[in-house]
Amino acid sequence: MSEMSTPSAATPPAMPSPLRLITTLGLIAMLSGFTIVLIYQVTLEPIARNHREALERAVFEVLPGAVSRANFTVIDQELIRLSDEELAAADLFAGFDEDGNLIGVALEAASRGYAGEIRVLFGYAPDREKIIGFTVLQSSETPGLGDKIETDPRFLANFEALDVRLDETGEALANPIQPVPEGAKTQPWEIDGITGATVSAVAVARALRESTETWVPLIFAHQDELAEESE
Amino acid sequence: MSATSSKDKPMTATTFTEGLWKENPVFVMLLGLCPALAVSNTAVNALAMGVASTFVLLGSSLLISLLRNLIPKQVRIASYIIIIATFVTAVDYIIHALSLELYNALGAFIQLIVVNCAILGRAEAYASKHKVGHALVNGFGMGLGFTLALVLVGGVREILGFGTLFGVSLFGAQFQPWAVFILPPGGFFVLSFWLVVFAAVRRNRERKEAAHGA
Amino acid sequence: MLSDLQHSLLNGGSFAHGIHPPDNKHYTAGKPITRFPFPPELTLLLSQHFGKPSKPLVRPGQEVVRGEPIAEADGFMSVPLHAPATGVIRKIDWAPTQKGPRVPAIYLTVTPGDSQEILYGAQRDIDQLSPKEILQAIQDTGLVGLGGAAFPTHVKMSPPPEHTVDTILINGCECEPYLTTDHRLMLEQPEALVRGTQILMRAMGAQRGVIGTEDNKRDAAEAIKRVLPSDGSVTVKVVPTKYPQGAEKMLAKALVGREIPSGQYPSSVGLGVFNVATTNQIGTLLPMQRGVIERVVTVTGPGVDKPGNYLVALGTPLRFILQRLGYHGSAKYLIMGGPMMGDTVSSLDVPITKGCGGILVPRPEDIDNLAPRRTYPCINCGKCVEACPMFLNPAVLGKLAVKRQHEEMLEYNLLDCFECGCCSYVCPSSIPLVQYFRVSKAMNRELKAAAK
Amino acid sequence: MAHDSLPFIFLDAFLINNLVLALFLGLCPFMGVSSKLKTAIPMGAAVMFVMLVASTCAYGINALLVRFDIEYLRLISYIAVIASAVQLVEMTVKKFSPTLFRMLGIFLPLITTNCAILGMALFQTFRDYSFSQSITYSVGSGAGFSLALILMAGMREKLDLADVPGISSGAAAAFMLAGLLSLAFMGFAGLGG
Amino acid sequence: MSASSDKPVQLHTSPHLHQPLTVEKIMRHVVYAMLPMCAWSVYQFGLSVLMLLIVCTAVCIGTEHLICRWSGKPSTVNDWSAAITGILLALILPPGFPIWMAVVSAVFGVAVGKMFWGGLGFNVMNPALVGRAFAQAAFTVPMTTWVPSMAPGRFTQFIPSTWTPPLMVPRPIAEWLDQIAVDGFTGATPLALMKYNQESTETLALLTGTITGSAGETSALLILLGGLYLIVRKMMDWRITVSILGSAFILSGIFYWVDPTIYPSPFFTLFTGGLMLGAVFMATDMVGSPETAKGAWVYGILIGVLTVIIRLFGGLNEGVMYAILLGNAASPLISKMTQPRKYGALKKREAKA
Repeated sequence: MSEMSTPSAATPPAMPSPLRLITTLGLIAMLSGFTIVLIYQVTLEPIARNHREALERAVFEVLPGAVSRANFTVIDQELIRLSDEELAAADLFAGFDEDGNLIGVALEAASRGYAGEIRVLFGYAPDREKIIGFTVLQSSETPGLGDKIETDPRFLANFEALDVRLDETGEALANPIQPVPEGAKTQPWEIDGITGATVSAVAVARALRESTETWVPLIFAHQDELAEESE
Repeated sequence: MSATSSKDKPMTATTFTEGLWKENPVFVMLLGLCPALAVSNTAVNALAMGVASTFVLLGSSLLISLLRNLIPKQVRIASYIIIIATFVTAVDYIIHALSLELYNALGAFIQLIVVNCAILGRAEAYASKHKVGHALVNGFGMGLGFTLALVLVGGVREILGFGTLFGVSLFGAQFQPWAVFILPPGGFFVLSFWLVVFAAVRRNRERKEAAHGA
Repeated sequence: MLSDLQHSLLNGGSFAHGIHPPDNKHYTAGKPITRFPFPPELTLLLSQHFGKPSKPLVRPGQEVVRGEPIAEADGFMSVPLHAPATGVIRKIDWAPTQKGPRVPAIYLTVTPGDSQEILYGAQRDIDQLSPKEILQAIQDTGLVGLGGAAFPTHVKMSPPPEHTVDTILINGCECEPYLTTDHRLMLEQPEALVRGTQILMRAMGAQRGVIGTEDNKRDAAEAIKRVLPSDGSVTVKVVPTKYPQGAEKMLAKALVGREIPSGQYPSSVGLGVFNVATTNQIGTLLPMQRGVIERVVTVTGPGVDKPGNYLVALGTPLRFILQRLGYHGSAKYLIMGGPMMGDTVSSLDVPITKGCGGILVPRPEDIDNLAPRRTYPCINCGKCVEACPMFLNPAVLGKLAVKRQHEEMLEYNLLDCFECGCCSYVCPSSIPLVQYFRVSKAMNRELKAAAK
Repeated sequence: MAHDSLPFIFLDAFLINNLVLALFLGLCPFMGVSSKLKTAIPMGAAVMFVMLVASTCAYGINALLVRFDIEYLRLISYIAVIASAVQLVEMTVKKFSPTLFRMLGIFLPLITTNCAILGMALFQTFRDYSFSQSITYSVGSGAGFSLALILMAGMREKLDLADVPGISSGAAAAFMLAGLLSLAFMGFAGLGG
Repeated sequence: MSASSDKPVQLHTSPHLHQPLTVEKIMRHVVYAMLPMCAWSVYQFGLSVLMLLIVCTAVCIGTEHLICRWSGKPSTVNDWSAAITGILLALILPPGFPIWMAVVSAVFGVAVGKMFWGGLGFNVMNPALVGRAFAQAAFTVPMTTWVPSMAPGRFTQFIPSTWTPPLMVPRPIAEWLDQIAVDGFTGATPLALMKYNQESTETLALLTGTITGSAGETSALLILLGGLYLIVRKMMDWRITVSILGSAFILSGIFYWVDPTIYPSPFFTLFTGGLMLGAVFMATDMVGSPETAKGAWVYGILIGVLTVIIRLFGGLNEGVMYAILLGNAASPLISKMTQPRKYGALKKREAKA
């Protein structure tokens, strides 16, 4: 390796003019720049489509029954609808069924797990005040153990109907989401843990709790606006 | 690298096969180790990385061999790196466009192909000194050898770590995965295991040859 | 003085590390020194000391009387040799030695029936001699370090001019297991010892003399104390028994708390160190102008019928001694010197030399315990590190030696090893560490020679 | 500890997701230089230093690329900038401290093609680290690389004196050792989380 | 005359004396020191642990023997070190650990942890711990599945997971737990209870070993006795044990003093998990520890501190194993840095004067 990176060592006696060196390098750099721009342009569309489709799949997964969606962002407690392409800037996604009825809202949540950040997407149904779907977007949890948060049916069953009712003021959750040891779930707002992967399960619960505490009051207040956007 | 000394020797089988076995970039020359371990937790990922690297290797070999008489010695390394980086960027975007899942699995390691010593090494040691045809064939052999090595490592890691090979379940649903092989230590262990196997095979062969000679 | 006090408070008056092998001195500790008969023929090695061999003064057929010089010193780094018995020179020829290689020797046939009186020498008043004259007188006696090193005593008494010696240490530790010659000498002839000490002090200009001994020889310490000079210039110090306390550097640490820097003489820290037997001989021979012709040898071990401390004429062959004492041990395994640093002899014809203080005869059944055992790989237990009195790391040195990285061993201070054997003794893996180090030292010497 | 706090970023790069032992970056120089402590220590120092330089450069370059919306040139510009930065460092060191150059000199070219440097720069970009976070990350990564390098060198020196069977010696032994070290480093998982 | 004589002389070089302690003897006595713990753990957990002990020991010895034979060297199993590895490994696995997994761990521990490097004396890390770390990373769930001690019927039946078919996931033990009707069993070790529920366990229970945990880590008292025996017989470096326990005690004591509501008491730290077993029987493995006395202190303190840090701030509730492995990894460096000052090398102050 060293002999490759020290070209001066192999310098022959006759030194080409610096102009030629610069021209060669410049030409190669231009060629390469051109190629890269070309590839970039060609792949731009498919890549965007891939991302859109992946997110769409996730949104539809956490909002069972949804077939279309709308992107929203929140600025100063106000919901603003974004165009279909502005995925990256979106904070939440409303999902609608075939008849255009609002099924729920998909939201991202994140927390630090055992071996890095866990990012999840969950579906919240304002009419039932429940979390109705859940999927892991990104995690680097231990395979065979921490990654049970993605695969363990018993764990995933937690999110089929997880209670996130608001209290009387409408500004906070009546019962914040609570993790409990595996098999100890007694309340609808508790998350049944995974033996041996406590840290990962607790991280998921923490992510959901923090996210719901921030977003659920807001979404609940604006559910009518969301429902109107179906067309 | 006996081939480098005889520039215009006609192409032989070894031009192609040396990269597979005798000068296998991973198992013999210990080059390109980072991707060989980092993305070899499943056979599919390993294969994808191998193919991507082979593509870059072929592309850069082609270009470098074509331009070998035009590039002055003083700037050759810089030129090679630019050429390789171009191909790598291209591969990065192409994979991104093809499959998001694969792109996420390989992560930053596609971009790190650019510093894969096996590729720069080939460019410097072979492509810059040989005709296009030779360079391509040799590059392809090396690429194949690299891919083979990756798949060997990835295969073992996938079989033990997931109980599957190329995603196909081998032992049924009740299989207890050996998670360690998907984790970083497992990568080292499996590579070391293959190195021991290769050493054993080589030793046996040498013994046999010695026995023949005697 | 303050540092001495500090030292004895902090270290309990001993050196650090070291080992406690079973001392087995009970065989001979209670046996008074007795004279051993003369053999029919003496083999007098011309090289019984460290340095150039002596030059013979006699020729075959010549008659000599007991005490007469038969070889002279060949330069400063050499000593003369005296006839241990009255008799006739038979020949000058090669002879086997304790260390192995053959060297030239004078063969002296002892005249049977002779009274064997010492006819040589004359009394003189030591107090009249100048230090320089004492030095010459000592060289004339043929004295060398009788503790085993056999380094010419007069050379040892001549430190580099920039060093000032303030204290003479007399080494009465006799830390080697089994050996009791120094013990008996201190016990039986304390006057000679003290006289020798005083001569040494005067010759080297030291104000103080310390006779050091270990606490398993308290009776000897008591005996010396009774004859100490009243001015308090010579003292006795008893230190805890430990091997290798008798090594010069350990003794300096144990008795006065001084560390002799690596590669330096004791005189660099103001010390002169002499062995009890040597000092005793100085005290005995110098006033009489005589030479060294005999020495006390401990013949011991379970393989000999009559163990004891014998005054043996130099040149007496081993075979003669053993046959006289009822030797039914194994000839396969005989040790000249102590068990820790002595050599197994290659031939029963090896004669007693000036440096030989003991003959250890094990029984055949003991040999299994003495012979090299099955070795295991080093398990890094660190027992050798804790035993090495020089604070080296024999574990690493040993591993380097196995890998033949002799030169790297120098970085680990191989040359400071004086082969006391502590590391080999404690090694549970039975790795022959000291043996390795000897080889490595030799290899390094060769490399160095080749480099030149 | 919040996972974007500076202490955590350092800890993460230093121990938990150690560049070499968990991410397999910089393996070529790691294997090449870790056989002796004498070379491992200066190499570790050189890598740490270059990482700091590279991280700073990469942060600046990325800001420019984002500003002009040409992120697709990131890889090519990073590699160019790192290579020239190393060259520059080499020249500067040579001029101002010949002693240091003698110590680090032979390692600097090795670093140019070290994927640990590029990897570190890319990761810091992907994670959207701020400047201070980038610097912390580079210092942590460099320290992690050095730690792994030095531990490995110590063990390999010990193994030099061992009776390693021919079949498992050399590269196989080095990788197995790295595997065991990586296994031991798993103990740091979740630290500070 | 030597060769032709009827009394041939055999030559050896000094020293001619050896102390009676040999490697084989040290290793044998380590095994003796562990026997009471073995007996107690069999009494505690019954047949399954007995089986684990037998299988691990047999597999370790067998692996070493086979590898020796395969590489054409004389077998080294009679130095007892493989037996130690086997017993230790069995003692640090969960009592109901499937036998097939124990076999895998034992083979890995001996093959990769020891024989790969040339056998006894050349290994870098403790083979038993390498085996366990492998198991921990490979079979995480079975490695953290605990069973109650003193279960009824433990001498007549195995824990169901013990005989899991090879390569398969262990059988669930829930049914068995219901059947033996152990009330209030949570399946959590005291350390896990502390970490996730901030629940402490009584020190007396920790001391005598009536708690959940792996077979060998549950009785601090017997471990200490075994250690004491070895220390008295000078077959173990007491410095390592003392410095590990001392540093762990002091560091956790400091945290406890700062905030006793979050951090466990230093006694809890001392008597839970594998700290005691690790400090007495694992970290003291001579091969993996520095040979210098000063080095032993540094090494011990490093392990003690790492253990407490991993336990209190790491993602795991137990850190002894990793701490010791890291200590093993650092030990060549430590011994390099703590080489003894050779006799006669001048101290700076003296050199000036």
